Amino acid sequence: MNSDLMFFILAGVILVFSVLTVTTRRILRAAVYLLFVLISTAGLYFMLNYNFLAAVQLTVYAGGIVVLIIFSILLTSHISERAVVANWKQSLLSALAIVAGATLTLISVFRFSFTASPEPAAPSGVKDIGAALISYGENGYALPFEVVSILLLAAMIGAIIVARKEKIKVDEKDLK
Amino acid sequence: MTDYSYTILIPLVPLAVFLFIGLTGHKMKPIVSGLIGTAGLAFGAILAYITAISYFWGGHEGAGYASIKAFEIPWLHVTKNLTISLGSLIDPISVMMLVVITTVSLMVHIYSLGYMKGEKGFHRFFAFLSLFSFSMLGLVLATNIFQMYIFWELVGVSSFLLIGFYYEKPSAVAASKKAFIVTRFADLGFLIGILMLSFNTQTFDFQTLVSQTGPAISQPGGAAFMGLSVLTWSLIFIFMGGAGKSAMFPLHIWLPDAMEGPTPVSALIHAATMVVAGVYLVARLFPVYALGAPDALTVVAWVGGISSLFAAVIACTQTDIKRVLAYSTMSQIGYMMLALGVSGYGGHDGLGFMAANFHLFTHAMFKALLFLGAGAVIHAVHNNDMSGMGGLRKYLPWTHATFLIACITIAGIPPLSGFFSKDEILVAAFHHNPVLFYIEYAVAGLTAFYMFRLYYSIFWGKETHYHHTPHEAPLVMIIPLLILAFGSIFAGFLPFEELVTSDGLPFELHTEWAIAIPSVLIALVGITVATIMYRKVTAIPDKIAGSVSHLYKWSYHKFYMDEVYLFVTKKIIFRFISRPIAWFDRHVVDGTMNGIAGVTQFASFNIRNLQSGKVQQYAYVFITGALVLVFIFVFLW
Amino acid sequence: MSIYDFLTMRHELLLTLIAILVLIIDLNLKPSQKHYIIPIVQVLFLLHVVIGFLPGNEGVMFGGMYRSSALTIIMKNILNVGVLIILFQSVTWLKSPDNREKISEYFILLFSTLIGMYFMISSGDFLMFYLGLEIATIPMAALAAYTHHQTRSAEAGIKLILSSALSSGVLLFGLSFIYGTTGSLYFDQVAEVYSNSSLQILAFIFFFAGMAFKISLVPFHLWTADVYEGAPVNVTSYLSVISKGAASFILIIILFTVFHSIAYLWKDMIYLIAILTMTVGNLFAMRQKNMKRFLAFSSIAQAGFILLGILGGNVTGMTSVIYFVLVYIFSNLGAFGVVSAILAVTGKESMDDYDGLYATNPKLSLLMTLSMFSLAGIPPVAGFFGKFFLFTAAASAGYYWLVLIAVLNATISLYYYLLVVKAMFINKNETPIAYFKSDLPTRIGLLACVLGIFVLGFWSQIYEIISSLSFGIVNF
Amino acid sequence: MTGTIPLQFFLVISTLMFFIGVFGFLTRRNLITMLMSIELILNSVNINFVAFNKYLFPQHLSGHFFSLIIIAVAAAEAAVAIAIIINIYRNFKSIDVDKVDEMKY
Amino acid sequence: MNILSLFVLVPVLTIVAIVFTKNMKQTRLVSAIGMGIQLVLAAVLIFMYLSERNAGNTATMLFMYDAVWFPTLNIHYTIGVDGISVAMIGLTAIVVFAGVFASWMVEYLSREFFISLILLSSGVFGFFISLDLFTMFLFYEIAVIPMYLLIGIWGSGPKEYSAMKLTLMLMAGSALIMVGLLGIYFNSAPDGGPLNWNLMDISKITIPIEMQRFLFPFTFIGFGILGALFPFHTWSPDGHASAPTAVSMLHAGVLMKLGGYGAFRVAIFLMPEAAHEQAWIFIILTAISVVYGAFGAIWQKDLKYINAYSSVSHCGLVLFAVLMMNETALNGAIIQMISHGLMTALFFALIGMIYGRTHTRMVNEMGGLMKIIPFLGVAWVIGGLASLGLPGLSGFVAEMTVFIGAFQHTDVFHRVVTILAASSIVVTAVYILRVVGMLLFGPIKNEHFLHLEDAKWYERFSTITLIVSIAAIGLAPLWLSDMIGFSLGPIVQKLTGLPFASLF
Repeated sequence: MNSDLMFFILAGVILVFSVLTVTTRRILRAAVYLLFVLISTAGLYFMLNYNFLAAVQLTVYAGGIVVLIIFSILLTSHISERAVVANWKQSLLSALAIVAGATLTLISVFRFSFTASPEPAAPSGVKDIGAALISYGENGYALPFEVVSILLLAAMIGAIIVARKEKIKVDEKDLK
Repeated sequence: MTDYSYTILIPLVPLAVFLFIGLTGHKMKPIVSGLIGTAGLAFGAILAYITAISYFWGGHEGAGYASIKAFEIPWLHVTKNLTISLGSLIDPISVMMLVVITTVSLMVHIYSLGYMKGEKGFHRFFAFLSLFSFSMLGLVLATNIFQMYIFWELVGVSSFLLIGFYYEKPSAVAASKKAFIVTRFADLGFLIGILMLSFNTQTFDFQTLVSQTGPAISQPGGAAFMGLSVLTWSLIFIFMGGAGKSAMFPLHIWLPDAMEGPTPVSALIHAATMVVAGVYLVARLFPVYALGAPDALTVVAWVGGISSLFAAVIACTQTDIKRVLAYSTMSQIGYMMLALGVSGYGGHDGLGFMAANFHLFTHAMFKALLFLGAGAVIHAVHNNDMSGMGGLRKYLPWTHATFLIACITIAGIPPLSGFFSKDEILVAAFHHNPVLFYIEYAVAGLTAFYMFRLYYSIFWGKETHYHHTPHEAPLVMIIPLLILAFGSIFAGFLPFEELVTSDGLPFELHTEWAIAIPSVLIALVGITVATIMYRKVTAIPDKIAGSVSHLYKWSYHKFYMDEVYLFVTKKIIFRFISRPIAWFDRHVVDGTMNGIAGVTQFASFNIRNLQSGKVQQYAYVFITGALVLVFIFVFLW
Repeated sequence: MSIYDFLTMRHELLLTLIAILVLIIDLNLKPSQKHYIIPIVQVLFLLHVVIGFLPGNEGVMFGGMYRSSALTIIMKNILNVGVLIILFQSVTWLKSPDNREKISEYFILLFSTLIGMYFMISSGDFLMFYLGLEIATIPMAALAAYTHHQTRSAEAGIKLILSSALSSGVLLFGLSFIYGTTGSLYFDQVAEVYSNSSLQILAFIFFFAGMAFKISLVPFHLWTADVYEGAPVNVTSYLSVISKGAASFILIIILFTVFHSIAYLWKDMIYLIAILTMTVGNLFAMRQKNMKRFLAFSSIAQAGFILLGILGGNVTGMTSVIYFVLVYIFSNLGAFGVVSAILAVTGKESMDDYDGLYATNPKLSLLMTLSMFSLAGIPPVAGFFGKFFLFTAAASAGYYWLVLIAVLNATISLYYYLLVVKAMFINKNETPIAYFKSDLPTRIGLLACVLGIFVLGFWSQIYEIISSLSFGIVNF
Repeated sequence: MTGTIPLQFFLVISTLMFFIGVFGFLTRRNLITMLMSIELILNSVNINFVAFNKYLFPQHLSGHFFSLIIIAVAAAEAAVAIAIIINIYRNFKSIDVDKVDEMKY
Repeated sequence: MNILSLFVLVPVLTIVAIVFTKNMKQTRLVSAIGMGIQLVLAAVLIFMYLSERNAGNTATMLFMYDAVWFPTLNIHYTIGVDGISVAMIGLTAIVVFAGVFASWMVEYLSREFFISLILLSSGVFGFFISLDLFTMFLFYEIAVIPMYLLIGIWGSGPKEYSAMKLTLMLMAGSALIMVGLLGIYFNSAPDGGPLNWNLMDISKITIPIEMQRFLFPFTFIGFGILGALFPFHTWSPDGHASAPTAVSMLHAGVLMKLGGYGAFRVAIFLMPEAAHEQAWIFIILTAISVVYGAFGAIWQKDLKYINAYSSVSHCGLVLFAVLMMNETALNGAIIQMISHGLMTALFFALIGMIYGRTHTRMVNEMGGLMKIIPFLGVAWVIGGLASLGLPGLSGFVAEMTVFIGAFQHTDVFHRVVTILAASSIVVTAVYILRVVGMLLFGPIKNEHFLHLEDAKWYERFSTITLIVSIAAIGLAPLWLSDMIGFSLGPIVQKLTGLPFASLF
């Protein structure tokens, strides 16, 4: 029952901070709330025994992305700055839409009778995961593992290209 | 059997002349083109006389005159059974018509050499005359009703071209247009008649149609509409075409206006030849009318009778000499129609038929003479209103003499030809329909009256001062007058009862004096009245006109027929049909099309806010779009 | 797995190699020599295109994650040809002072998106599909925001990245339910057990919405116009033909092979969306004055036509879609090529600037006209055949009314295509764009479009080849 | 292990999180907050995959690996997005999403 | 090489040659030569066709050639002609030839002008020789589209609006046609077997009646729009009014015939059962077209509008006749197409020539032109007479055949509409004579007109070509009607289901 309680705590944290993330008027706080959500999610993964995934979640998400976001917030706004709120009409319509969406989805979810596979669970230790990441047969993930590197490389180059300051233009102007 | 295939040359020569003059005329001297045209027609006339002589007097097999298909080529296959052919059909009436047409046409050609001298478009005039001669000859030679229709249209066009000869004169243009359109309207009836007739009988051919065992007569078709058979209806429709061309009431309105054309044209087309095409048409189909659809024939008779009276009344008050003649023509054609209408078929019953043709023949002579004479007068005084004339007998002796002969002839005084032919008509009418008979009596009197009114007004009456002293027409114009005068005098002695009869067989003709004498007397009364009133300038005409002012006014305004037509065309057709249609087309039909485009543009403009440039709105549409799809396909489908 | 197996992946591997090579060469070039990379890339890519056409292995690798068949190979080759033309057409723009510093990055980003598309097309499971999709999208955003000092470019970038992130989020949400309800991510295994329960339909629709975003189907299209307008013109042309083409390919493959058990449902859905897409695309396109934006909406309408082929649901449908995309690549690149050439030289991109173009630049105008006619589906140019076969496909499934609506929409589209023609030929202009001569690569790029537009229609061989290949994949 | 928590609980959480993320995306005016909303969305998807994998199909690690890849992609996406946001900030001097609507209609 | 393929090839080669010409003189010379060759080819084709028939060749289609194009869709390049197509090809060759001469003085972008013109003609030729529905449709659209440029660039008045309207309406028509054709294709093998685009092969089977009911209106209206079927005719007045001379000639003379030909060859021929069922609706529409167009023409003042409405009326008669579905009426329909093609081309050529001199097309601003420019005046009168159905000119033959054919139906409905349609001959006379009177006759209203020159040699050439053709058909219609009639045999047999007994 311990794990059940754990689950409800995590779930509560996730939901509450999710809502706070998207409603708070302070951007930096939003980032911190997001961090809580992500960490709690990692907790869920731990609970489900996917330790590696949880670790990745913590390092990449909490450690990487959120830090990135906080940096960019610091670059682009003042800490004390309060976010401009959307007008009530927009908020109301959006709220209606997502309530409708959540309802539809949940109805569908509860209508569906999930059947668990009877087969035994695959081991999910770090070693097994590592093996799967370099295996190229069925249920091997060598290909995506390699391919995602292309994405990361491209994203890196792209981010640099977009974000870097242009010097050339200034030079041109000076030349003229 | 004699081979008459050469008769096809009679129309073809004028055609060749037309093409030749039409294409090269403007390069040659005017007189040359005139001479070529005349020569062509002279050739045609000679051929026609040869034909007539060999047909009527060259001996024939069996009793009576057979109808001979001298020449025929297929022109168009329309259905399995129906073929339109072109050819020449030789029978008494067509031969007679050949003679009439070529003669009058030749006279008019010769006359025109003088009359049209110096006119601009001299060659054009002769080209058109040749075209007309071609069409008219083709019409009378038609072997089938469709050929007739073809040439029927062609004469209409030639008439149109000739009326509008002075195309710079708006009135001439209007008149030509009117003539064409009115006859065209009538032709629509003709066409419908042909369609009905040919569909029922599966033939166009005259010989088959008039054959007593042929499909037309033996199967008239049951009562189709208003108790009349299909055949009757088709014949009535066909007669509508004839009535249009022959200016029968109420389709006559174009004829007086047609006098805008050069006078020789009026003589040729609107007196002697084309306008009698309607008579010829009915005569051509006479057996079908008489045997298959007597009801249609009754219609013919009444239309003819009413027209003749109507025209005669109007003629009494007109002042334009050509218009008087035009109404007189209408009146005389009414006579012919009436004669056909009251005729029976075969033997003495066919008296009316014979009389109609006879009158056609004589009328061609004297009416052409009248017109040419009038032309000579107009040529002399450059005016065609009789109020500007008078006392011309001194200046124009030849014209005066021939005109007088023609007047006497048309008045029906024996022994001139008009008497004989008119008398036969009266006889025929008397035996058939007394009402019509008495109408015709009245018309005879009126005819004599208005002709002499015309005669006196021109040649006697007041002494008018002329700017230029009128001088007699040149010889080239006098000669045709003399020839026609000769014809008018003696044509009455031709034995028509032996030559041109309803069944091709000759019959005995008795002069019925009981009818003839009163008619002559009535004519004499008419002449006398005219003499009293118009020989010298008196106040009597005005007094009479004043005493019957309404009648006079109505008559003078031609019973307002033109106004009625104008109302129908200008007001109803133009204003209430054409204009609304034009409006409807531009605004409703086209407006709808433009409206579709407009709606599209409107929609295009109004949905632009969908693309507001705001990412969140895009996302909102995205999400709701997906959700709507979910809703539809998960929960509604 | 032997070395020969890698030949099966030659498109992906070779292009990766080229991308890395470009990076290495670029590092060794002095700033003033940076533009030397352009011909090198062109040659390398040309080589790549040629090798792509060589007969190659088919097969399934990585336990079914990667599938290569003659059909996927031809799809990739079609994309290759398009990219090659774009490479030629973008030379003038790349050489402009703004971009001198970052030429090779352009190529690398472009190639990485292309690699993503390759993987997407060849994917045998949803993981690879998703990965390919993202590789094809994320660098794209960087490309859209390529021109720094232009606010529009940045705006295009942010609109693209945010919208696509949302859409891939929705798509992933759908995928997660697909996984949850079937227990697998492999296409063939999913196909076996997929049925029509509510959750599965919901999952499918979410997945479809994500795909529809890529192909810009209404109502998932709203990013298109803004991004197309803001992005550099060559990126726009890439987005509008290559990106859209690849997405259409994979959509039709997935619909036909994975979701054929609910074909009745997606056909109805596509019916609806096709009408919406064509109509809305047309209505917006009618009013556009900016050429890029105009072509954006036109490409939305064109996407609606593609759906007709998908609706056919048979070999004809498959063939017609692939064939249409091929034709569309040439037609649209012809149009974009002209826009790009003019933009690069004069900086003008409004339709009003095109007034009287024929008097000064007849060749460009003629090419533009041809492209417009081809897009509108007017014979004898290839677009006619493309459209006709799409309609044939739809009619083969009995969708006559839809065909009617589509053809009427094609008529409306003709209206605005003719507006361009009208501007160039009929409208008078005091100050038309002066005569200029494009550089050689651009002209080669344009000429290739002319050839394609003319040859593709009459040369039935191409259609036949595609048709014979399509037999393999359509199995229901 | 997971004890007595049914799968549906996870799904409810993930669904709610997903739509909360969507709500944030639709209403936050700040571009960075919108990006954070995206992270929420991706995170919810991850929960789904992991839960399905664990509860229903534990014989393979498909869902698990999918989540892994999503995390990597999310990182790449965030990197590019933030680069562009910085670019936007330079160009517009603001990261308010409503300011970024130069192109419309 | 198949002689028919030359009809497409020669225009294409001409276009290629024009591309290499340097100036206007060369361009028009090349065009004239090219289209002259085309005219000769047409004459040769007619001759070859007749001699084949005389030699006893009774095949439905002659000079057939078949090449597979898209095997999987069974699309072929199939060509072949029967008497009807031969007649239409002859018409096209004449009108295009005359059109080239009528546009002798086009100076602005003359190369482009002639290229578009000839491209259009190649589409028309292709349409008439095609037996494969796909190629037929392809050529159909090729024929329609150059019209936009031709009107838009070289037109006058609200040319852009008119060009757009015309193009869009015609393309909407072709949208309907496309649906119809696709439907026909997918129902071309109701008993199984490969689907087929081939016109002749499809005619051998019966398309299921439910599909016919659905497809016939599409196909017929689609083609009908090009044939100016009421109420889809409004592109015609605007389009013709704005178009340059040669384009109006070609469009009214030839292109509108595509509508009639298609309605007949595709809609009615392939779907006779539905045609019989639905004919009454369209008969009413076409009868309205006939009368309505004629009345509409009366009120117009612009010469081109008058002629455009007249075309609506005349082309309405074509469709009217087609719907009568018996041999005579169909024969009349074809002759009417040819006749109208020639005379309307003549009219538009003359309007162009007159407009080029007077710079107005308003009849009320002109008058007495006969005196100043007699050649054009006479030509106009001849054209007018042909239009109002004067015997000896082509219009008469056509109209009479149509009316007789229509009268073969014995029921009241057909009788009434026939009489209604026939009444148009009076209305036609009214507007024709009205124009002739106002334009050519009467006093001269504008003294500037006194200095006008009569027709130049190329104008005479163009005019005379057309007049001679009109007269040739009018005077000796037999060969034409027999040529058409023979080929109508199999079609009528299909329409009526009766075995065909030759007329002759």
